[in-house]
Amino acid sequence: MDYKNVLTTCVYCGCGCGLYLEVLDGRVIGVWPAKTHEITDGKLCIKGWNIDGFIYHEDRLKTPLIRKDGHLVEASWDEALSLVAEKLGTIKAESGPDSIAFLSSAKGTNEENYLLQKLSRAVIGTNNVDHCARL
Amino acid sequence: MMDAGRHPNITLMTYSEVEEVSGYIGQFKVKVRQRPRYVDMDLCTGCGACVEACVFKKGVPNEFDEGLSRRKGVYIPMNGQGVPMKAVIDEDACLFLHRGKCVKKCMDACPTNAIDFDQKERLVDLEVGSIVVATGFDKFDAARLSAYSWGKSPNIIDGLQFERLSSATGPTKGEILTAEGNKPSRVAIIHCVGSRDENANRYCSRVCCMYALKHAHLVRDKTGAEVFEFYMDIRAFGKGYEEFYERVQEEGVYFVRGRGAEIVVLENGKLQIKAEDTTLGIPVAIDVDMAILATAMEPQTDADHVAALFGLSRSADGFFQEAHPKLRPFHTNTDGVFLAGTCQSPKDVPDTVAHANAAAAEALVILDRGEVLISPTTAMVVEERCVGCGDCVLVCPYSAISLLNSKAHLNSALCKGCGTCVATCPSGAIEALHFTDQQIVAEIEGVLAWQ
Amino acid sequence: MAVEEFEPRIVAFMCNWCTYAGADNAGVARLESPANILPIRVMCSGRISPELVLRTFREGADGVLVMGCHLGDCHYSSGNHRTIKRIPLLKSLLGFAGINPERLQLEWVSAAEGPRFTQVTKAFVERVRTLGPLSEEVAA
Amino acid sequence: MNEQPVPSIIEAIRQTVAERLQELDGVVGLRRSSEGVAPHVFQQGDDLSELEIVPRYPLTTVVSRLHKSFPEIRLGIVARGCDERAFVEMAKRNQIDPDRLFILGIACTAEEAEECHCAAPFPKHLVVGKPVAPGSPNPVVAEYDNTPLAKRNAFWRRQFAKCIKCYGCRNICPECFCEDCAMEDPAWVEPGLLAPPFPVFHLIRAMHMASRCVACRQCDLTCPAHIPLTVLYDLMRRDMEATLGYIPGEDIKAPPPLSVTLNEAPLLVNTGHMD
Repeated sequence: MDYKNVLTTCVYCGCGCGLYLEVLDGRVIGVWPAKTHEITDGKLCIKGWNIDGFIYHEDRLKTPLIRKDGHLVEASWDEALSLVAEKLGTIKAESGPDSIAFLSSAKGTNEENYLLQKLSRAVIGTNNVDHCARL
Repeated sequence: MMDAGRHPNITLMTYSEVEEVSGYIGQFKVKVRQRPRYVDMDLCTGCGACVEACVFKKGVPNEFDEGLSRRKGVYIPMNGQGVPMKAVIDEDACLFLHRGKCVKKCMDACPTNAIDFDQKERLVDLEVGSIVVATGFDKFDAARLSAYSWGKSPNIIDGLQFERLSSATGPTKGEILTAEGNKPSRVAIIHCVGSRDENANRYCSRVCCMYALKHAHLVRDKTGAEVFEFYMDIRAFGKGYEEFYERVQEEGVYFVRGRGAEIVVLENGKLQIKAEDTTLGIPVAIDVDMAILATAMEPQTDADHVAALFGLSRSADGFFQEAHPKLRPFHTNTDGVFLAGTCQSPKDVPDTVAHANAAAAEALVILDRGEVLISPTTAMVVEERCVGCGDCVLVCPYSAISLLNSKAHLNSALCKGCGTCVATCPSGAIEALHFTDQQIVAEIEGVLAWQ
Repeated sequence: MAVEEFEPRIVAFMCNWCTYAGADNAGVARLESPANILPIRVMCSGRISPELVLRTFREGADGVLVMGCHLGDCHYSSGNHRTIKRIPLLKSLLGFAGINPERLQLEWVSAAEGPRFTQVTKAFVERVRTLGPLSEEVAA
Repeated sequence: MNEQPVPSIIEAIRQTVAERLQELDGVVGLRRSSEGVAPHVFQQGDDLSELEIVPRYPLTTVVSRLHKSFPEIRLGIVARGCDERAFVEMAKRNQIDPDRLFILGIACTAEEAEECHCAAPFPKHLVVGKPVAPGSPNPVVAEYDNTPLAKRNAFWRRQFAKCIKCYGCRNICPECFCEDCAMEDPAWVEPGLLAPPFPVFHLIRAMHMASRCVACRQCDLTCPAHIPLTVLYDLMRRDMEATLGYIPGEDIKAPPPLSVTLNEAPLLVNTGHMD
């Protein structure tokens, strides 16, 4: 019996509520609001309360999918990233950097979001970058 | 009764009480507590030698003679006419069992060595397919109505006592005598004692009118005494009953239409019956030597216990509730359990026989058919939604739900579809088939569409 | 436009064995019951969950009658024992939320009580009529 | 803010837990880490100086999950009065096996009792601390009977208009353990409405809580909209006691009164329906 509560941050929106994932023998079994969290004070909205819902969801993607002959086919990360890089490179070359936009997600961390805008601005060269929490 | 006792497929369990009933139609499990009779039923021939030999001469009041005679510690029930016709030893009366001291002459007298003081109480488990409840009635205790001076004179008796007096096997060998041993010259019969009375039972006990008329006839026939019947109405409802009423009228019985209001025990020992004769519109007072009270039939005092045991309901009068007053008069709301006779309502002999035959037939039909039809309006557990809280188990009036591996499990053979569990389940895990929430909500929407 | 008299809409849940038969009895005896009563038959008054009552109010009923067998007469022996306990608590709750608890009423009507059926339904309709529409009360 | 517990009480409960861990498979309590305080199952060898008693979490829910996952496990629980009451009601409904749970009771402070308006701020199996007097009744509840219906209606309308339908009140409740919740059933609560329909949404829950609410106040504490839910539940508890004499969490042998017959749990008020 290995029971623990792991403090984490809700990934559903930019508020970033603190919550505990309740873990029993390596499997997430529930959510507790973090009562000692300075900001969220033991409160959550419906999304935070159900944050564990997607973890083991049968519809969750575990590998990238690439559409081949009209069907989505499981692919490796290398294959997928190479394809994305190649296509982005082609589009940028044909239509210019502002023909590309980047949409970031609250499910990424601050650092990941920073890196995404860096990719957008420094690598591709566009300011077309936005975030789901602003939509 | 004799036939039942002799039938190879019928096991009579005397001196026995049902302790526990579980299961359901087709497979009831019944636990029976069998009290020791202290007589080996296989050996006893019912010769009565032990009764003769019993040294307890004083004896105890004989219940079969309604206390008008006494019996010994060992006896053959019903003054030697019981079924099965075998001796029994009354623990509370037997000098050996009760006081621990007796010469046990009964043992010496018994030609088959049937007496066995080592018999112990035992529990018997039975598996049966159907059950007929025929627990009968209780006699109304006339002491509850003080106006009738019950217990103040030995010549105030009730109908059953009179039956014993006029019986050839009774305490007077069938002679109708007062307590003083004389033939009465005037006898009063009072109807509706404890029946049709707001102070006792509101219902009509149905049988009293006719037995009271029979008693009048017997008194006239055997003693020639003057007989006064105090009655409100004569309910001669059965085949040949009205004709019998007319015959008794012709025999010279006086009919006084008015409830017997009071019995006064006079100083000379005679009884004065006071009443209002409503046909003449005057109060009357008639002195008699003997008063016979036509007492009501009442539910057995332990009817609530029996009802709980077999899952029966009781109607407002306390008798067991039939499933439908007209169409299912001997069925109960527990499938496979039937009612026979006066445990359901007061009945006379032909009605009881008809009721009991019907119940027996229906009980057999189930066994013969081997399968039962149940109503489709039962509840249904949706297991994935059940959290196993067990509220439904508590709520079910039929014990149709049990917890199995922390999930509600419903036996649809037991379920009657009341839906109380559906309303109780917090999880919405039980549906009432044909009365689902969705169906009722659709009805609510439908009826409220009216503006 | 003339002001029409308020006609309350009342949903009456009736148990199959007593009250529904009692309503039939009233009909057979040619006794008039108010048309405001909108009957819904269930097997036992014990079937009526708080959720059904609340949903009925939500659907716009001005009053709800829950009707079953007298105590001791329940076809299911003790289904109505649960009803008799549930209803007062539900009435309390309605009162807490500021809805007049009198809009919910429990009545026992046996299969033989046709006259009683018309009497209690008439009385309830008149009572709810004086309370006015539920929509006005909860919108206040 | 919660008062810091008196050091001697926390020391004493740590000591007790250490002793009971000799024979138990674990003790459910609160543990402080660098991340904050959260429910935890202390096992032999754990650092008991990390055991805390504030803030309050519904620890019986943790027990229930563990009892269901491990059918043999024997646990202890550091329990306040409300935790013990929650345990009693959960045990009645087969969510906790009473033979496999040992109450290590601690008393609340007078300040805590007052903050919760708690009528019984200590468990029956009290191990550490001294019982303090009950907190004063909630003034809103005390005044409620004198509040006209229209005012009550307006009050709750205003309160429930704030509801963001997070279901936090239900999720945190130790007595809400259904697989499927009536408040999510489209037959009772039409989906897609925010705020949820008044009063159906809230009254369904209140009715379900009638014989269960142990006044732990977790729902109040976790509501992001600050809806004073315990006012509703306190009123419900009051009327439950008056109508059926039932105080949730008081007696493990008393059956849930709405689920049994009148013979087993009689009605104490005359509603005119007893004939």
